[in-house]
Amino acid sequence: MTAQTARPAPPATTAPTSRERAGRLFQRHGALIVLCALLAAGTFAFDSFTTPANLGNIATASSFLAIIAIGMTFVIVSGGIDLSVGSLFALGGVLAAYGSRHGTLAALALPVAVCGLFGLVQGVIIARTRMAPFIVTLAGLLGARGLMLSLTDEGATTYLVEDEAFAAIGQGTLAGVGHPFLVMLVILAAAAVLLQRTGFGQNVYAIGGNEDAAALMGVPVTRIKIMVYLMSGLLAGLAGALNAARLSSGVTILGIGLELDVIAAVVIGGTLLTGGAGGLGGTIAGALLLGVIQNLINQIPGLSSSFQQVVSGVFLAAVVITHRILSGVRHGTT
Amino acid sequence: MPVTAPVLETDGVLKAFPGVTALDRVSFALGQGEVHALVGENGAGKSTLIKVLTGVYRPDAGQVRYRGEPVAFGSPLEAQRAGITTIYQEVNLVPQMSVARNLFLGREPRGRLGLIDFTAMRERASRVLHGYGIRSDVRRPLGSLGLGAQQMVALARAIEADAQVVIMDEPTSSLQPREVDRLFAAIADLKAQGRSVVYVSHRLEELYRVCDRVTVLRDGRRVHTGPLAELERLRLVSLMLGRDPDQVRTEGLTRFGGRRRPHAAPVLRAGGLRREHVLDGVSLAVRPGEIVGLGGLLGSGRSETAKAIAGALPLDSGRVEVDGEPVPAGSVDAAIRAGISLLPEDRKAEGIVPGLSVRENIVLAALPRLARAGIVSEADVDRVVAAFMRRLRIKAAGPGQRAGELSGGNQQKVLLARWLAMDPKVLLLDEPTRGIDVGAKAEVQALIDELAAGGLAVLLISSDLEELVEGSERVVVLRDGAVAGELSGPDVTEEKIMAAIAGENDD
Amino acid sequence: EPTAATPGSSGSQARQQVATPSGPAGAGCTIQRYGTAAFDLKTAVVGFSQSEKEANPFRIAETQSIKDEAARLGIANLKTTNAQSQFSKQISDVQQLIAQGAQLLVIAPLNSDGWEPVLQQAAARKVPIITIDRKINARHCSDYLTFIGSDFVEQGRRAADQMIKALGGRGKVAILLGAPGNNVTTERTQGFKEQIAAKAPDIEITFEQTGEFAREKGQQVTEQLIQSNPDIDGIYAENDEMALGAVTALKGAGKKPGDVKIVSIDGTRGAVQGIVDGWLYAVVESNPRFGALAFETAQKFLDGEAVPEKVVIADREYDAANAADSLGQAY
Amino acid sequence: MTETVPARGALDRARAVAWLQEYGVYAAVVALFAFNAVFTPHFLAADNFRTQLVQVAPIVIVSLGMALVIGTEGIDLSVGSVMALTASVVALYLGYGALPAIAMALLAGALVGAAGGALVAVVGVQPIVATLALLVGVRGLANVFLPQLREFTNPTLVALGSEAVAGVPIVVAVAAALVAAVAFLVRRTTFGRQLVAIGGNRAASRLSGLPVRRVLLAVYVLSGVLAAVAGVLATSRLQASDPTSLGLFMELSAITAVVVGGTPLSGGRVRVLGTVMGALLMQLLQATLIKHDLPQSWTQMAQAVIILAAVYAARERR
Ligand SMILES: Nc1ncnc2c1ncn2[C@@H]1O[C@H](COP(=O)(O)OP(=O)(O)OP(=O)(O)O)[C@@H](O)[C@H]1O
Ligand SMILES: Nc1ncnc2c1ncn2[C@@H]1O[C@H](COP(=O)(O)OP(=O)(O)OP(=O)(O)O)[C@@H](O)[C@H]1O
Ligand SMILES: [Mg+2]
Ligand SMILES: [Mg+2]
Repeated sequence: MTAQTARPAPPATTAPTSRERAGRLFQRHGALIVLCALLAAGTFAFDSFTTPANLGNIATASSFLAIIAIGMTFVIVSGGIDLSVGSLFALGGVLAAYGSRHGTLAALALPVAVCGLFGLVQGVIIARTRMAPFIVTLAGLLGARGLMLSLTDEGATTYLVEDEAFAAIGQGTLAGVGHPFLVMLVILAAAAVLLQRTGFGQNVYAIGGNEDAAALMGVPVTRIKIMVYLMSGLLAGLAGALNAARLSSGVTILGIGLELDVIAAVVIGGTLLTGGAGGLGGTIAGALLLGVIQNLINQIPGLSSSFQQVVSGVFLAAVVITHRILSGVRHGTT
Repeated sequence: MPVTAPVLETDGVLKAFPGVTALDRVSFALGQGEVHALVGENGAGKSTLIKVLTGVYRPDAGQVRYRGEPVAFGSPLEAQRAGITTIYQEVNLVPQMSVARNLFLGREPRGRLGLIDFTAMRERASRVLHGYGIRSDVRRPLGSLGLGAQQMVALARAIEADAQVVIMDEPTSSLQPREVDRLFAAIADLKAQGRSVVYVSHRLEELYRVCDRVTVLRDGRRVHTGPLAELERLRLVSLMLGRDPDQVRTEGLTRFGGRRRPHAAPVLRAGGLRREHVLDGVSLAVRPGEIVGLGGLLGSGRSETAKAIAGALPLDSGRVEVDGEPVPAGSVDAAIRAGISLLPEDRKAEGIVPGLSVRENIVLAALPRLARAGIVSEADVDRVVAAFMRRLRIKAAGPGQRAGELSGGNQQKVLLARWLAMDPKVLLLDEPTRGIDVGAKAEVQALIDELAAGGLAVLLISSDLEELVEGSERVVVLRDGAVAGELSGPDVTEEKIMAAIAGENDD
Repeated sequence: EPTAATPGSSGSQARQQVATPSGPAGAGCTIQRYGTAAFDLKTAVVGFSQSEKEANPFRIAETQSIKDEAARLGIANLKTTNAQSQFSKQISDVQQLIAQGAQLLVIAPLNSDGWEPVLQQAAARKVPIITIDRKINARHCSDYLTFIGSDFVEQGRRAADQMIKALGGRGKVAILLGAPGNNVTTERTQGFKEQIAAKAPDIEITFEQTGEFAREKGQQVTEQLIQSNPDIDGIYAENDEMALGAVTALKGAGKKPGDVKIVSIDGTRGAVQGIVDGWLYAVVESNPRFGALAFETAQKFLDGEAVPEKVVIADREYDAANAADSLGQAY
Repeated sequence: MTETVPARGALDRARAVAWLQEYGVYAAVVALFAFNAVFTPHFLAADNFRTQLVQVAPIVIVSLGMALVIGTEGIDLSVGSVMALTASVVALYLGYGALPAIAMALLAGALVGAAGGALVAVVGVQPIVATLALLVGVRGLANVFLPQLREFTNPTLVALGSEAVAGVPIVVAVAAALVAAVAFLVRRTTFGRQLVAIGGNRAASRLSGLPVRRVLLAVYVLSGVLAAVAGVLATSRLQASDPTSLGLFMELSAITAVVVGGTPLSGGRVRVLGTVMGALLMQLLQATLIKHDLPQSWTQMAQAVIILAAVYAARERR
């Protein structure tokens, strides 16, 4: 009998083909690869592209999207989705500016608390009632924006950041790198550990992979889900606050449609909307990628505003198609 | 054997679902250190009882007691914390996650700063799994393992979490004989350590091998509890079926009729089926009216072979012919039109459409035939559905019940109906009786026999050697995706098949 | 400055306490005070940041006039960007223009607040900023050079005057608001209400709903309006598109021209035509042709002349009297 | 199966739940209607009903397509942009007369649908991403074709948007006809049944020989065409082609209507009438808040609440 007991697992799965390896590679680092390619292309095509100033701008500007995308990655890996982040981003900004009258702490605490609470409530509804995240957070999108408008009498009032220290968080730079980007890196580091090296992270993957199985395996599904949406709301609020600090005012017209950009970033980053797979590295690359694309499109002279949209649309399609074709082997088309 | 104070017991537990009372005031007691068999036909309520015991469902009435204390587990998690682990009927792990992560989910080994120590996790995982005969790389996604391998992982997971009570709902339904032996060894250990096991299975001989006592459920009611040894096999069956023993005796256990040796030209010819790493030039032929068995180990590629023939698995090379006509490769539709039907192995993922009614599930494939100009004729549908629900004795609240709510066995029957409605020339059955009770099993086997007698060519994949032997005129044995031998007539015996699988007869 | 009183800058007054310690608001700004090194417009890199897609008459005319004027003056190196109505993008756009070495920035801001990052970078390089059609709440002559545009509050007042005239000082009026959270909306509303309250207390504003500056929304809201308030006498639309939407709605409800008096702001050709046809009572112009004035001002500045904090452009008014013959000038 | 007495309680609860799942939306519509009848002046008037129906018609039509897509466990974010595209296409081809223009518009819708369908069915891109790309790109395209709003006076087109036959506005009539058609498609045709099965279990449908790709492709094309129809009607009502703002955020309204109407996003089920009711509910809500002159912020928060309530009532129990 030992003859078969010792039988190694069929090669199919142990020795991946070169195509599979390419797929796996692209799945993990596709966004990064494209990003590098574009940076190279940009450097080659436009001399005003790879200047420290320009790259610095891109980095700082992308940080906010990236921070939100980190939260979104947790949500999507858990098999959900969060459409409310755009509105929470705006709400967070307004609250931060408002709070800044009462000092730095208030400026940070208020938005994080309120948006966190918002995420929490959404999480509770999703986890307890098993309603579709898409629809719950769609309601959240409307609700949060409504709340933001009513706080600013229909968007007419723009609170300004009164607190220098707080403004500095958003505006200062360290070794030429904007604070927001640094904050983003810190959050990224923490989030990466949380997702990859803790039981919480494992549970998030498990739920996204097969919720019922996870439940039967003893994963505290409800609690994990709630926490995931809590995080997402919290980070969206924080990003809003940072942005308010940067703009030193609580602009009310921000974040419309932002959720779609964030989702795009996560997906370009190689995280599957079906849940259970993906990671943060790709997400960040995806966020930066969007920033770079926008910047490159601007570099192209005489491109009409409408055409710019067409180009970004085509580009998004191109990325996901390449993605799909290269990594298709892994989550079989058959 | 004397039963010590019950570890886990239910008292008059009642659980109703829309249209059916799954558990009707069932009282059940599991003794300390005993292996307790839970048997019954499909839909008898076994899985439901288990789900009540482990906090998946709350009973509508009645009480669950653990170590004498009334308990109401809110979730499997609570049950596990209390020391009750479960292997559910369908493999319930996370396919995308690695084998190791699945094995340790919830109790990952920690390293510095309480962070997960993956190296340690991998080592322990491969060590543990070796014990269960899984040699494959533990970093691979679980989903890339065959069903059987996955089931072994689930077993390992449940047993390793040193629990007081281990509940197994049809653990062997996708296991190979060798793996079954390992499982029983593990159960013996548990028992030796004074832990208790609830064991659900439709394979009677297994029950007699490991179980001390048995509880029989029928239509949600408890009809018998007692020591198993004293209960003769036919009596047990008659209890499950609610028929009297003599009737059962006359009818026998497996329902395969005598051997036929049809000589007509093969209706199905598959030649040189090849797919990198999975199939390595499998060839076989089936004559009309012939049942050809397909034997082999887990991952030997039997399902792959079947899928390839049915056009559901793209091939690197190879051809399939029906009545001498080549079937365009890689197209399920073409295969079906050529008269090939495949009853897939994984009922849950590839068979049933849980949200749709039994009715819709049965006619799913046949819809185009039941429609004129793309418009479905409800009358015809009703006719077909009624006919098959009667013929296969499908137990459901009605044609309108959601297929997802049916018990495993009845779901299998629904799928069989779906394919018979296509009146195919070639029927590929991948584990058709997996997870089906004796009654239904006999029915299904009889049905297969009848179909073959009716001139249908049948390819039968089964891990149940008894079934293979009794059912098939010829058996083709696969090893590592290639034909390792073919047995026919008198050579079709369990021993010879095992030998072929083991590769002891090739030099 | 009048706009300082807007709700929009309830904060910005507070801001002036912290931000602008001294310096008379209206005082002109010279290149010396601004600290910019003189350069030649023709050879300079000039950046223009448009806020919305060039997909409505106003934006099209605005961008066009900038481009035309630049071409006329032989400014070779004009870089233009479009923020597609996303404020964050506009910030990035302008920062990118600065990074590309823009020496003069002409900005059509999407929003008046939140320009800090741009202002800092521009100030660091002493790049003069001219904002057109909407102002930036910031320090004159250190943050930005000047604001060229209309006074939206004033536009609101003038619309109110027209409405008062149209209704003879009494009646029920509905407001079709612009997009929420937009300074233009805020200020045009405020001016209108102030004026009505002051001049014609008998005019009652019974209804205000947003039409988001879009024709379809204007139509839909008006359809609801004339259902629930059949007795409405006048409609004040905060831009022409909504007004024309309202007209379609009124037509659909079988009203005759003039049954409901409509006053709107912008002065697009369609609206002026509406006056000619008798559907609109009057239109207050908001002139998008900033090109000439913008570069003229820039040149003055480079020539060392003092440039005022704001150059309010004279907006005309169209009504039954002049509509027909001024149809040509409308954009 | 045995049905013993103690089971009754459970069963009754189950029935109540089932009823709520089935008719919750209808109840909500009735309730809101009643509220308005009492508290909203001039509500019970033929003109008012006409207004509401005319305004809801395009949303209903788009939602029909959305419902089909969602039935296959997909989603179509491109519908709003498709409406914009049709607006500009109509304007471009109006020179050849109304009918050719409309034909071209529908064709354009079909093409965008086909693009989305191909991405999803053939390439295997996830629906939300595939159609997201279209959402961005197609609106841009619409503006490239027609940079700015253009008015038209073509009598046929204007009539389409403003005339009525036998007191029923053409727009509403068209919507009603399409509802009937789609309902029939889902209930009675092979296509409809297969669509739902694919949404319910893709793998099983494949192994049962269903033409998965073809069905998916067809569904997205249908969604595109329906969006195009809505675009044409909205345009004809506006008497102007406005590619910039026509159909903005329509995808969200449509999805809301579908889901509020009781169609689960998880696919495997399509509720046509429910979808209509969902659209009607959101329309009535909007109207109520506008008629009572409540600010935008209220509207949005109220919508949020209604959506949650409706979906909660209709959610799948387990
Ligand atoms: N979630 C559910 N909803 C409705 N009915 C259900 C549900 N689960 C089980 N049932 C019904 O309850 C009865 C008992 O089902 P159960 O799965 O316990 O049977 P079983 O003994 O495990 O059958 P098998 O041997 O096939 O697994 C069956 O009639 C089944 O249709
Ligand atoms: N023990 C295992 N270790 C690793 N991979 C396995 C194992 N079992 C199955 N597989 C994977 O599954 C594929 C075929 O398994 P499959 O289940 O089809 O074989 P089978 O002969 O049908 O066995 P069964 O039907 O009893 O599961 C193999 O190619 C391999 O990729
Ligand atoms: Mg069971
Ligand atoms: Mg198999």
